[in-house]
Amino acid sequence: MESLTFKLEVFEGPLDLLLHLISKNKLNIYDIPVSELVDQYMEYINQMQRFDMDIASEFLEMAARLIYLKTVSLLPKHEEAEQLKQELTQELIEYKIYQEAAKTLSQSTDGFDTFVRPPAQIELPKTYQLKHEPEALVEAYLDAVGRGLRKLPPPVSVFGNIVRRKIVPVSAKIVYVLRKLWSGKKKRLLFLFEESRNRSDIVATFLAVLELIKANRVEVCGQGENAQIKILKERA
Amino acid sequence: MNINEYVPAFEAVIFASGEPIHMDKLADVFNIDKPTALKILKILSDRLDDSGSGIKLLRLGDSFQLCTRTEYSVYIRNALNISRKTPLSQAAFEVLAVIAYNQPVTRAFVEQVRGVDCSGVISTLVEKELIEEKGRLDLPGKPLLYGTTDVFLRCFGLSSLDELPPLPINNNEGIEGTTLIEKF
Amino acid sequence: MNINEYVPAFEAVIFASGEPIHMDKLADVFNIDKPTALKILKILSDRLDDSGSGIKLLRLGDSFQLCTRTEYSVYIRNALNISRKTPLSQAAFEVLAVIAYNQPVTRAFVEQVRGVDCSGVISTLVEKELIEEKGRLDLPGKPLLYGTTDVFLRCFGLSSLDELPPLPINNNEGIEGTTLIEKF
Repeated sequence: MESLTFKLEVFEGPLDLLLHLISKNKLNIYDIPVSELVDQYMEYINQMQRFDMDIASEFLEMAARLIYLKTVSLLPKHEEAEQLKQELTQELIEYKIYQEAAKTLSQSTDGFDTFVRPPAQIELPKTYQLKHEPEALVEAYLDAVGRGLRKLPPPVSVFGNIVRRKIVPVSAKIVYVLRKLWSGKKKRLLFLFEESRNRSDIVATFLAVLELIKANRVEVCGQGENAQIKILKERA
Repeated sequence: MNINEYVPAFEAVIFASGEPIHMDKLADVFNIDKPTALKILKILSDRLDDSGSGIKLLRLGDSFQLCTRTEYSVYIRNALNISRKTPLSQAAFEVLAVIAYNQPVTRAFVEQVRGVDCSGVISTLVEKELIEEKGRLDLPGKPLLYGTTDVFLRCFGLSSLDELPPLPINNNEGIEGTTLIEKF
Repeated sequence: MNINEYVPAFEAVIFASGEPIHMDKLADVFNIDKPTALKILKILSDRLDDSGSGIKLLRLGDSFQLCTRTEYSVYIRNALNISRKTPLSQAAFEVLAVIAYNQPVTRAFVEQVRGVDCSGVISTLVEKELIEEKGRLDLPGKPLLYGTTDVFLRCFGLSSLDELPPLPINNNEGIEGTTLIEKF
């Protein structure tokens, strides 16, 4: 195969790279010669590796996809290959359309050369004056949480099975923690673990603390070994 | 009140508002109908153009805003110490194009078209006020929807989204001599 | 450049500045002497007065600012007040809900829940007096804590936070937890 001579350009993503290879080698985008394209794509990925560049996972995903496509293309009956190739073609064409639209857009800015002025400073009460049903809050809350859910720590119930297999029930530890803190004085967080005999004991105590924090029964502040815990009686 | 008497009043309100102000609001404040409001806005716009003002009236959809003429941007940047905005990256223009032509869209849609993660670019565009949240899609996870803003229209010299140049789908130049339209 | 050509450029700079801008600064930006700058400012002021503009040039000491003419202040008040009557955006509702149910919370918490930057929305909510600062968290960086206000309670017809409608997640944690997991 003819070796690639282009300088290692940076591409927006695998589709950008593929389009580059297609136009550079004057390939027909509607009937991509799969094995040629795959070889060139892999060559580029290898070069990226050689230059120690961080390869975004998307590039590797595409590599896997291309190799699979190349493999099924070698099979005697390759309807699947046709299907996959068509999908890829569609994606490439769609992306190409937006790339061109982006180019047009970039040429049509006013260069961000118009300026506006901030609103006049008029003494007006900005206090919100409309009324809403409180239920609107619940809906909004669920919408908000739905979005970020994957980033939040998993709900405690996820740990249900893990904990059940252990000997120490979390509920017992909740009582234990509350009792230890009942005096209302701030205690070191580690203090709660001093009596722990084994790992499951520690885990259960820790889960109990998490549960209590969630229920607003205790407050933990500070960090590391100096973290402190305190019971919140007024909310209890 | 004679129609011409409204013109300076409109100008004052639009000036004070700073942000784009909707035609309906103007009609409402002055207790006039929309065609009349539009007529007044036209007179105001013409007067600003003809009197050699450094300011012009911008139409953004059905909203109106006063802004400076581009030819004075150098002086304004100089006086206000605004450095020339770094032009948007290619990635940003691509994301902007996908959003502009398909809005409202989710991040997932944009990422599907581009084949790469776009979260960073999207937050930059939100920060630059070129796009904004437009509610959520009623699907599991309720993904956020994004659309372009008035600032987008202003920065690209558009009065409304209808003025976006058509997508280059039936562009004869096509790819490798084939017109794209044939394939769709 | 002819002296008259400076006029719209001056107007544009003073317009974009918003705040009063000093004569020296103007002279500096345009690289002209102060008497000339003053002459230009005089021409601009006269033109605004004579062309029946709703805007006038205000002199404050040696600084200049564009502002609306007092006779239109009623309309301006009206117009800007209407904008106070626009309901909260979806984003604002969500941020408000997250704060209401978890207060006092930091901005970082809200952003983690929503997965997007919320600084703009939070300052809007503070401005509308629906939330307020409630001290700082004892963590590195001492992040601000936010909580809801009396205006918030009034807005949702609550007499205290105890009356917040319960979240389904608290009612039946186990079941809700399972359904949430199944979604993914």
